[in-house]
Amino acid sequence: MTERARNSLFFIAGAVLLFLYAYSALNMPPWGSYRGPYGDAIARVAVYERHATDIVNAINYDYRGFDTLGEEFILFTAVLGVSMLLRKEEGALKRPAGRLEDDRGLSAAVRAVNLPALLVTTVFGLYIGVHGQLTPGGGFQAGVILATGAVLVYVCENTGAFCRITSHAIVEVTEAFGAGGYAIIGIAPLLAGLPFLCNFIPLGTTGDVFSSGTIALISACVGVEVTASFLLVVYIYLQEIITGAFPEEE
Amino acid sequence: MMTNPPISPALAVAVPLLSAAILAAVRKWLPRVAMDVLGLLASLGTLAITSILLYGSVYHGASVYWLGGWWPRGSTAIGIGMVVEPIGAGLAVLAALLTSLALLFSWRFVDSGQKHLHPLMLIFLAAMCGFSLTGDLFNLFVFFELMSIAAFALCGLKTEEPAPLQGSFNFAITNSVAGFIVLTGIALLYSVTGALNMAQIGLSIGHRHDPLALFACTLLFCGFLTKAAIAPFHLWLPDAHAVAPTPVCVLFSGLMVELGLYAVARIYYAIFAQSFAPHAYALHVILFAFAVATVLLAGFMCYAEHHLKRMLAFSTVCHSGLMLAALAAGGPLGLAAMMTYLVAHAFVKGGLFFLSGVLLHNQRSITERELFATARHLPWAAALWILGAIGLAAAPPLALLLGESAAERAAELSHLHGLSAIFIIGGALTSAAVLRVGMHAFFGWGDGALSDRSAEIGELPETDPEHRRLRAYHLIPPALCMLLAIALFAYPHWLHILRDAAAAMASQPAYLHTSYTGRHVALTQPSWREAIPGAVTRSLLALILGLLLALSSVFRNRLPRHLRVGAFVERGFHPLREMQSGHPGDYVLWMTVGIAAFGSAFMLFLRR
Amino acid sequence: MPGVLHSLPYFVAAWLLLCGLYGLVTSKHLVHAVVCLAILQSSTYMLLLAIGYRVGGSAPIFADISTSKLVVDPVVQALMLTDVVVEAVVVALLLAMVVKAHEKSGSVSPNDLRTLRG
Amino acid sequence: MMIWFGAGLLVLIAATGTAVVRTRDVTNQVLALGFYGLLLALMFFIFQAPDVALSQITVGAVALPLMVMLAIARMRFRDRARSAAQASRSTEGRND
Repeated sequence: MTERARNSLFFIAGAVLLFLYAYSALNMPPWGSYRGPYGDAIARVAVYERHATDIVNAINYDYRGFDTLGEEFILFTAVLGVSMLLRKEEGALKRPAGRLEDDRGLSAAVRAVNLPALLVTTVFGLYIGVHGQLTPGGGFQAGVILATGAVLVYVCENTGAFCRITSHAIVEVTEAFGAGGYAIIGIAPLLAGLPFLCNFIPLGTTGDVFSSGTIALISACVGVEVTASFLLVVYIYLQEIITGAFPEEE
Repeated sequence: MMTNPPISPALAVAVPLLSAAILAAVRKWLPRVAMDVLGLLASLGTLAITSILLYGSVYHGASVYWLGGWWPRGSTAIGIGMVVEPIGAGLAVLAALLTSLALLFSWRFVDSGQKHLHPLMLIFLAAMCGFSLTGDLFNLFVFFELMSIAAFALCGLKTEEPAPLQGSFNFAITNSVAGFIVLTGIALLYSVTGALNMAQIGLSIGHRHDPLALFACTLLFCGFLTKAAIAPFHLWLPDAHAVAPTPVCVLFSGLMVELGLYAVARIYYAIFAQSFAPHAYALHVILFAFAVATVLLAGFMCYAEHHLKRMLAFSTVCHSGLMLAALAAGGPLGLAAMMTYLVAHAFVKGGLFFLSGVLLHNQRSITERELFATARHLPWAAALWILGAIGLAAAPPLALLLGESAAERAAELSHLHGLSAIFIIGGALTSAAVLRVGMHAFFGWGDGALSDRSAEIGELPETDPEHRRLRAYHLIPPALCMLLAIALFAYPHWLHILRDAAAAMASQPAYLHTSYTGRHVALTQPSWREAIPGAVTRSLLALILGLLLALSSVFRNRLPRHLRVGAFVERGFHPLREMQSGHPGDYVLWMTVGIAAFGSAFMLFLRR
Repeated sequence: MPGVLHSLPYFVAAWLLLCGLYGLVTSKHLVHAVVCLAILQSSTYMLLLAIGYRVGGSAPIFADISTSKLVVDPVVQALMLTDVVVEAVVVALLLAMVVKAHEKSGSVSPNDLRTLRG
Repeated sequence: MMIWFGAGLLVLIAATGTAVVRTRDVTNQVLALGFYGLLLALMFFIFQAPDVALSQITVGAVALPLMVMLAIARMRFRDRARSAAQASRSTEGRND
């Protein structure tokens, strides 16, 4: 198909699609007038039933926890896929004969900022994670923040330290542990005759760090998994650049 | 009587997922054999779980399972419900069975990345189980995405060649777009109903029939029809199949594609049945038009392909079109026809893909030209291959015939003309292509095979070059598939279960009742036994036409010029080939055109 | 809510959807195509957020407000969280494919993805 | 007042989204994408979705652009390594 034909066909089809979308949007309830009932039904009762004040996390990790189980495994699968696609192929790895410039000469000032920044990131990440059931945040957000801290190590410090943090095998096992842990928390209540993913531990006092039963537990599992996944993805991408080696080609 | 599922249906998802996580964690330290054994065990365990669910739903009636124990409050579902009824549970059993066979086939030799194959296959299985059992629209989307992501990764398993990456990239782009289209549709429905449970959405929509409902339906249908590879959303499928390893192709063609149709049927009957009731005939005609386009386009492309997997892939597209035609024939009988055809087709197509894997393993090639006369020493494979060709024409003794006869009966009842012709054309073209390859590869008849550009990409064998010998685990999966397809025809007792389950699935009130109360609704519909003789005649006609076409292609040089029909069709039609351009932009463009066409047809013909 | 704004976010969502599709159709660089997919995805955020919004509603977090207060819909926000993860994940996987395709064929143009033609 | 600010933000997002799609140079596009992610996060925050805003900041404005950058960096590394290898091979050829 020529570029011209492609563009003109797209403009016709796109205009029709845009018209249909806009036309149907006119039949939607006006913006700002959400009518329920789903969200209101949960918002009314979640605090009493689940001792969690962040309703979004109560939905994510309990009322609709099965979605999140699927979502965590979407993440898990994608990391598995990335590691499969970018796996080192068999055959000797070879450093290129020509010299590759290393553009990582960093000033002392950057390094001076680095340690406090790392500390702040880690503490912030942990805080966000631990208070997921109370205030905005939770395992997922905490995981990304914690992993970003490790990337900071790479950016500002040396690659050796980054590789030590992200020792491949351990991170992979940790990731599987986080994802599998979620599935186990789902299966565990079945042994007690309760439904899948039902809360089976004491709910605690609303507002406490250790409240809300399985929500906090699942949030922790998700946090572990997300941290490990993100680290793995970054590590896999950087692998070749860090080692400066790549397989010989014909 | 209210029933509970015998075991938690969530286990059908959680067990393979947990096994996948464990296998992924330990894969570095386990030898390949241990991975094979554990993967197979996990898959068989899932087969056991889903079989128990199916048994329960058949003998104790359909039931509902609220995850986390969140029962609906009044009419508002606050959690996610899984509806265990024979059709969904049966699809889950089928998924577990095909996955077990695929894992058996990949035993030890099929390249598995760094043992990535097993966890990915198990996740794929879990997603298919969740997809067929869930009763929640957003949960359906989540499993749709999980299935897609696992499929993208599986598709790119053979990273040594550039072609797999292109195939899986096109697959990933188009199916991700489809996922977001589906999500948009879900959001539009949520805006007016405030619900995510399918039964509740259906209840809330009721007779509502405005542009919003039509457009949301368009988006949901188009998204799932992309998975189901209905033209013009089908372009990704041949690329993905051409590059995926054989055991993965079996799952793609055998079930993943058809699950798209299942989702369309589920959404239509659970959500929009009442809303579309006054326009049902127009809707069926629109679906039928897309089905006809798919069958013709894919049928001719199928005959014009010379790369075995691409040929079988186009045959899947063609048969997916036939299944949509069966659904479009309407009513509970049309649905029963589609499901019968689906089950039988899964075994036949699975068997054919396994056989192409056998050829690739034994002959180190998958193009018709190179395979010419090389497989003479494999009589059992030849027999199974020919059986597959007979099956694709829906001729006896394979169970596709049962589906075809039901579809024709349903079309007769709903006054939809032309359905038999479509089944004859689709069956003749796809079986002719398979027969042609069989005559060339297994018998070495005729004047050598033609070829085409895409067949010459070449495919590296997916197994260790040291082992060309065929072993029992290569033979068992295809033989078992064909045997099951025959057994389903020989012992048609399962049909009355499927018939009644289809009647319940096609009835919105029944689904609503089961979803909310967990109580079984006993519905039944008449048998279509009297339609079978007519279908036998038509399918034999299709088979003979296919045979003639294949022969005229194989012996083209001994025929007078004007009788070389086969060779003419085999060369393919230029515009059709050009459509399959391999350019992701083109594929997305055709999807846009498809959505626009579907949406305009809905707005124009379903509004009066 | 002023009348002109009744459907504004829905129109913006429709526009973003079309933008994403346009980018995918006309893309000449695979990484560019992947980024366009992310834009297409963001159309669903916009739509979901607009659907669950309620004028005068507060965030559905009862840490320091009374449970009787009017809040916006928490369910769409839970759906959006899933959506965000799905987006990141799809992008990561697609980028890995692009990187690998570049390693194998040395090209990042979709026009060179043509070995599967016909 | 707030609602007009929100509406303005929506229009800005539509424009930025268009700009991201129209930017054909991938390095510039990554920057635009990061900015776009930040705008989305701001919108989530204004429309009472702090949970999503937080994930959007971490994912949309940091992780996503970072991944794209890493992919580009890795491809550039390959290109450089490949041309370096070619250069060395051609000099070796000359010496023979």
